[in-house]
Amino acid sequence: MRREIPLVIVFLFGLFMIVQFFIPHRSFAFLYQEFNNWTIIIGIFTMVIGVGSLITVHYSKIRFKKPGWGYSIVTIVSLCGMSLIGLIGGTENELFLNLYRYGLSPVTSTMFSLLAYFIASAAYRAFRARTVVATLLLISAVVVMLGRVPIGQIITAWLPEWLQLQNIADFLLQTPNVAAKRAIYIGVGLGVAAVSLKIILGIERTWLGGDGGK
Amino acid sequence: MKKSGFKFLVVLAVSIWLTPFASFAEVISADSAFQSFPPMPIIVTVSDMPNDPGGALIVEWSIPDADSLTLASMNVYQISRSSNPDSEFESITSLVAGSTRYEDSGLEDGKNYYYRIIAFDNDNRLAEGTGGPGVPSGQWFNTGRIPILIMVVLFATTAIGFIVSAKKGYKFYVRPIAGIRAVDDAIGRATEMGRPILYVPGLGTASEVATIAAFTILGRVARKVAEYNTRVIVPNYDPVVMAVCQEVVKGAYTAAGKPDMYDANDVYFVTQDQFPYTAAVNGVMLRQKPATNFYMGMFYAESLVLAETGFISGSIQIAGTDQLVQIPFFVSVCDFVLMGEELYAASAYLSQEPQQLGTLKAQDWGKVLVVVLIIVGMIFSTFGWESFAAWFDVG
Amino acid sequence: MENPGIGIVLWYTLAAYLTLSIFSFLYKDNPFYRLAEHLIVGISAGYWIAILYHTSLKDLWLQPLAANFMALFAPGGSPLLEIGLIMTSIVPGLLGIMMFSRFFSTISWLSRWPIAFYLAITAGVALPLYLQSFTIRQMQACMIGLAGSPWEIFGDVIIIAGTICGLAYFYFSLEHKGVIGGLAKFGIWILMIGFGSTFGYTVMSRISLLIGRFDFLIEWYEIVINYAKS
Amino acid sequence: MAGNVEMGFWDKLMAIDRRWIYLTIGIVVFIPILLDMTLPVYVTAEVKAVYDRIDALPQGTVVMIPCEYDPATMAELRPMAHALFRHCFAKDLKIVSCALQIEGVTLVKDDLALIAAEYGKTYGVDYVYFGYKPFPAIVILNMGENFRKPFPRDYYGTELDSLPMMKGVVNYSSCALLVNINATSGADYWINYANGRYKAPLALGVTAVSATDYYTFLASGQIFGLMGGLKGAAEYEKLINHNAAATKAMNVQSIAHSVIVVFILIGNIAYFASRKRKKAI
Repeated sequence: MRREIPLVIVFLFGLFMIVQFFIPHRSFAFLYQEFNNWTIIIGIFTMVIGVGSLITVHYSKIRFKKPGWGYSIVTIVSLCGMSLIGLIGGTENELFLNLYRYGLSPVTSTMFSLLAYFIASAAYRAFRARTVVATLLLISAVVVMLGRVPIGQIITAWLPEWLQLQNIADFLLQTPNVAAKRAIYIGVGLGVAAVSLKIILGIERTWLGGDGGK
Repeated sequence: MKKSGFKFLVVLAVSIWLTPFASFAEVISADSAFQSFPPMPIIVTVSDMPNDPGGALIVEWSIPDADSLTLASMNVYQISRSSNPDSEFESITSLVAGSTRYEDSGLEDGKNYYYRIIAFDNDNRLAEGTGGPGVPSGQWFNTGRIPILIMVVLFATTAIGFIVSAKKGYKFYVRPIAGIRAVDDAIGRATEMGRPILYVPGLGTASEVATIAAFTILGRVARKVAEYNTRVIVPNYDPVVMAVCQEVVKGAYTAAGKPDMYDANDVYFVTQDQFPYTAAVNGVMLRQKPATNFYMGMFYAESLVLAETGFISGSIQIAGTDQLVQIPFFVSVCDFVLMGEELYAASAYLSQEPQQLGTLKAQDWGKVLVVVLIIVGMIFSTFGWESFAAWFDVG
Repeated sequence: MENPGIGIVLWYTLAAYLTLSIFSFLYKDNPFYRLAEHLIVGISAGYWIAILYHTSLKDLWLQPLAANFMALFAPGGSPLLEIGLIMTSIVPGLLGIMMFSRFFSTISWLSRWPIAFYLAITAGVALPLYLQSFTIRQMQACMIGLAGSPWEIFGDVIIIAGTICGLAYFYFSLEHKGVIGGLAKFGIWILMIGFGSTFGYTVMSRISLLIGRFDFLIEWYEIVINYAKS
Repeated sequence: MAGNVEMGFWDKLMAIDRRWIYLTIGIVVFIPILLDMTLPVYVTAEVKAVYDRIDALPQGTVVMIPCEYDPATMAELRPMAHALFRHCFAKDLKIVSCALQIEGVTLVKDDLALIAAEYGKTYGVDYVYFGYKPFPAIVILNMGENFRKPFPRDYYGTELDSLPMMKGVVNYSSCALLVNINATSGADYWINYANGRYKAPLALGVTAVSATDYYTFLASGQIFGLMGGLKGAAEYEKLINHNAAATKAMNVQSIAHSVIVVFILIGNIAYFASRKRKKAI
């Protein structure tokens, strides 16, 4: 019972979702929409478990005075504070919006902007012409990097047009890049189909716990 | 012509004054009384929208008498609709020059609808026509998706065929993939160093197949971790993913006969927000110093932030994603990368169950079919038979 | 610039403080980064709780549930349809509540039902959809007729050959030797050129993000200076 | 002995502390922001197409510039929006705009008001801002019928019909062209619905990362112009002769990209030099 019912659910609903893909009729479209909403609703209920887990992790740090437990207080206080402000005051209240604008938003964009540094250090370390493959990676990255900014056009302006960096960069982006993308996408489509099929048929059951349901 | 222009302005001014909220289309129809010649006929055909849930019609029209110059001067098509050709038509929209088709939606299935099209130049009604009735209905099969149906059936039957023959004991050869073989070594290394393993299941929700693939790889990793008496830390972005990961890790420990080793606080939820989540995972890397970091599933811009931080903290890193834009960053920074399809193949590889390997065989046959079709399609297209390629243009 | 109020100055200063705290991580892990990290995890989780409650839970569940209940007790209408509609609100709620069984070890297996449902929807939707939009569509895009200038034909040939060789690289049932090995080798070359160009292309937008942050810090500096002056 | 010292140098260079790289990047991005300098910008055909099309419009024509960018993406797309607004206002065109991404609603409002003030333009007479409505696909479809369907009132709560500029402005067909500035994949909706279904002439301004995806639409004629990221914006600034944020940022980009390339070169020189040494030994 504990394993069979979930496997039956997976099979029946999985099959239904495949079938509905080929049936445009209103009734199927309605069920499709409903089932999608159900997954969202399940997700929201599960959010309670998620937040419970976050609080438990930090609470146990505080309780057992693990290193850095003081920071855990900050997390729990800011979590409770922010959610109460939002739940009681609504999402349009000024304090909630300001905490978003001046708290969450700058951290998000700053974390994002760290990429400018990381991309440089990763390029320095990884782009070494050790093998043919690494050299190709390196050369195409450098060409596109320079070809997309004015400096690339300036330093190759004396060359015939098709040899100018911006045109080589465009060629790389529109030809080998497209081929690479297509090869990966075609494979991904097949891979996703295989995993989905395994889930629906109950061959893949790691998610049931206990080492594949055995 | 100048006079009629003046008249038009007067009427325009009066009508604007009379109906302050008059729409553009109404202003023009007020003027249509001043045309000097009978409008040309418009042939209007109304048909049910194919392959739809219902409630939609396609209206198409042509003006056979108009020469290209007249056609070019028609800059507004006013479209109106009625359920009875003899009663009042209700104006629904106006379209720009060159339009020959309109898709009307939000209609009632099984009812009759008639459409009237009137073409204007700036101030004259040049052509008009009425067509119908059209009866909207929903279809029970989407004929446009026949190629996909064939593909799904072909794929499923091949896969099931291979699975069945695997059950009967047939052995498949699969070539080794570096990234997958590295998984076991990486876990061994963590044990030697006495440091934990970090497993990041990505930013996908459980409604992404890449995340499901991440679950199965986690199952394998957790099982090994339990055998080696190490620890696996799984910070989560999505609560449902967390619930499944807990189930997977708990199950793996139980299967290894060490259910007591499982600590629910090691598989936890952080927040459903890209960069705050990244900040927290960075914190784990810097402070817990995991020996090995796994990044499996969906990754976006945070891929490089995670991988660089992992590099700084000196971990071995194994990544797997089908996100094309992020693969280059993982390739540059991580020790091993499962690119695209390899992520999906990994679970089959790691389990080494013949049934699982059977689906890999089906994937390979799928690739052979695709390559054959590409070559055939290319040859046909080169010799002008484009309809073969067009047949696969499925919506 | 007009005179900013003290409120704005303080909010901006908080934002600037958090920005610098995150940047400090570049040097090494430190208490400033750690504080910002813990603060922001809490704020962000709290933010999403409120947003999810007000948008999704209310719109998708509470309001339809209430509306369907009202319809059931209102006169008229087909009771069968109304019961059906109310089930569409009750069933997902039940599935959601089943997730809570995880808190009790004896019935925690119940939580596998909603998980099974969730994965079924994912797998069922993805199977035909991915075959369509990833496999078939990309395959169809390769079925191009070779025409035009020699240069265009060259480009098309590279795309088609690159795609086929890329697929050879992902072929699992044969060792990379002989013909397939050669194809796979060319395939990995194409993949690497593609990855390199994506990498190079992405650099641009990452640098502009950093410019954005520096611009913000300059703006903050000006606001503070203006406030101090007034 | 000398050889040993040299080898040590190259090896050290290869394993240079990443923080020196961070510092360099920080400096080369920060300093040019403060300085005033100009590198030449080459204008591409796809950006010129947008400019030419707008430049040819007679005074008083209505154009629609819907904007979808948020605080995270504004660094890239805001300069583009500013350049377009400037061009339109300088040509005395009238602008209709909306924002279909919620985080960007106030941002776009402020940007529009800022540039309008520069040219002494009046709200309701020279430009109108609808604001935000959720579900972009549906909003775009409905605007094809009538702007009043999704937006009976503008951002400020005024009825559209009581704004003098909106007289006779019904839907896309009342606008000479549309330029959508979009940081999301929502640009697809504009292509499929505004252009596909309602035949509105459409150009796009997108982030540099997604620009490659939209070249196919340019080739197929679904869009008449395309501006990608800061580079597109810098080209537009050059066309309207008004160098602003994008031109400046492009200079920063040029320098930063060159520095990264120099890093890669140094890394490779060090790699080969140290390898040669090792072989010799």
